[in-house]
Amino acid sequence: MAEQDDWIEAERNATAERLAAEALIVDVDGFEGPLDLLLTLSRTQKVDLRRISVLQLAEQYLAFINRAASLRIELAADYLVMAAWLAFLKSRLLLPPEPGEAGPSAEDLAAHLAFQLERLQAMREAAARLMGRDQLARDFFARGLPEGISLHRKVTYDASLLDLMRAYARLRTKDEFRPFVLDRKHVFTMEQALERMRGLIGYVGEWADLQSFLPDGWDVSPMARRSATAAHFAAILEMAKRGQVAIRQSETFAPIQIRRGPE
Amino acid sequence: MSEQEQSLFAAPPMGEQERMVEAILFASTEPVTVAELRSRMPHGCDPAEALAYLRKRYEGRGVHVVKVGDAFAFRTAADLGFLMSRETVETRKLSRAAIETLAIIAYHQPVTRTEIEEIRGVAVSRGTIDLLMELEWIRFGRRRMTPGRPVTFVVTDSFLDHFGLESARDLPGIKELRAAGLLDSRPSPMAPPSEDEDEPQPGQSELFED
Amino acid sequence: MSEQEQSLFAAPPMGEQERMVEAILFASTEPVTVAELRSRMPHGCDPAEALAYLRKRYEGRGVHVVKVGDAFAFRTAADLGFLMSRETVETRKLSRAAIETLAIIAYHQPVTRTEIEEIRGVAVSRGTIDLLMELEWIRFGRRRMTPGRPVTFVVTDSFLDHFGLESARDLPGIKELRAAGLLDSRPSPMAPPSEDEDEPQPGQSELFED
Repeated sequence: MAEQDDWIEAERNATAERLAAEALIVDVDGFEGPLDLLLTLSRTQKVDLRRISVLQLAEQYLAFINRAASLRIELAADYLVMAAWLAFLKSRLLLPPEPGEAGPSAEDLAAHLAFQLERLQAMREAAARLMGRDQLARDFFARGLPEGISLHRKVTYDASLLDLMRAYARLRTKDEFRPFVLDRKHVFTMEQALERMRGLIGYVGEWADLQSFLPDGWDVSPMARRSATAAHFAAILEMAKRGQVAIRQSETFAPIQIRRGPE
Repeated sequence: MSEQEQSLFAAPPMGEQERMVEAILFASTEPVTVAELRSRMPHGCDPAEALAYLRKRYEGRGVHVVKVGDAFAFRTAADLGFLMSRETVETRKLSRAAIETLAIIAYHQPVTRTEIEEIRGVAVSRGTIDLLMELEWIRFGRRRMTPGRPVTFVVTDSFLDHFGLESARDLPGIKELRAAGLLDSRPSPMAPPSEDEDEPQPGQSELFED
Repeated sequence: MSEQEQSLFAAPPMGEQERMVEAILFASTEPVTVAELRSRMPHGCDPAEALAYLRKRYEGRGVHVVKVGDAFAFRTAADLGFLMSRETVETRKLSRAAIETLAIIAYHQPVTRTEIEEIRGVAVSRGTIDLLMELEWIRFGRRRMTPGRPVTFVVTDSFLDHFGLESARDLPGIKELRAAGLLDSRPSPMAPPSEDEDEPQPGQSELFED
């Protein structure tokens, strides 16, 4: 009978632990980064942070990450980086150091992690104490009716450092926010192309690629090349209509070729 | 009724009531009536009596409790009015043109007027430079050793003082501004670009050269 | 020299000087520095001494003279805050990240962004610094003299005023934290998972040098 009670008790404990772990997992968005998560996990050890077992903490953290993975919860990259580092630290803590190994000892690394946790905890408490202080305009108050009546009126100008920096930032990034205007620098018009091709076509006795007729400097940027190509294509269509050129293309997307027209 | 219970309901001692009236009058943005004092103080208080004590206490001091209509307020003693003259400085925000010009001088000093205009893309008005000079935030620097020997502008120590900087080098750079969230990647809707976009006038710069 | 002529040039009696300081501080919502008091009072006055008398006079009253950095102001006694519900300004609730960042800047100042991130173990979001700047609780400090010359953050006098602190040295528990080594910037024995480019500085131990 007693055995059965024990069994029920054990079952109950296991369930409670599992629920606690799942509650933690569900709350993963509530953690402010891996260090915060480690600090929360460290509380389960119920010891002073100075005597925390970093090895045990590393195992708790890795178990947490595994559990999150099995529940298909996406964790931010820094949680995984920390997991990799803790796995490394764990192996260093468990294995005897290699003779002649350079760099910090596993104990140093563990001590530093413990220090980071203690410092974060201390800052949390300091923040809470700070916010718990009496605050201006909440617990104590400034003069509600400042006096400023006088015959001497002098105008002065003021600006804050923030204004200054924002102004500079605005200036320095002005170019990034240029209002949209048509970029005429990179547009080759059909009229220009027609003009050009009329001058050139007299010299084209044999089939030649349209590409080779594009003006110099218009193949450097894709935008300029597209514009020039389109303009020249439109121009030769116009000229073909008038019988000034003949156009051929062996298959779709093959180069377009032209030569002087039959007229 | 036990003594303790009684004290729970008794009004605070008069000295305490006087402190309360003192604090309320001080912090209030408007004169306060006796009725209002009563409604804000614990039950059973006598604000009229507390006020009388308070007025007595401030007699001859640098501030007085004065009656304004039905209400009461602290006022500085009339004979000390001459001390208050500096209180009335009217502060205005610098115009956008001025703050931008100042920012350019701070970040690029020593800088010539032409350079400022190149960065801002608009002419710098004479008034802007004059104003910044008058505020003693900028001064003339050494002349640039280039043709025309243009004057340069630099920021002053009172500029550093006003903006709480140790030196102009402590101004954060663009990267740091971005990191601090001071630089949105979108144009601020509060700062329409058209506000003072006077026409770019490259030729105008020599107007102010001396 | 006649008696009257002498009195024209002598400083006013201390009682009178105390009244003047009282009036000036009362009239202003912002803390006033001793230097400003001196510049506004008649020649030969000793505002520091007058202030000492004034502070004593207001001990235990409903309003106090408080020290904020180098300046002084009248503030209502904190124990009377319950009377002031009408005056309370509803302030924006700060996020946990903002509160922690503020505390880290206050206790570790001057501190770089990288150091804040190392302590919290997460990146400082852009809005956080921006918000604290807007509240005028933090400002840029001197650049750190290390590679990259990163900017530092320090708390302002408005921060001290808001939390009723005379100086950053009076932050609650700061002595204990320093004694426990928790304000040291302890170099990590190896670049830990958080990427910090600038090496922790030995020079940072001169916290709160004034």
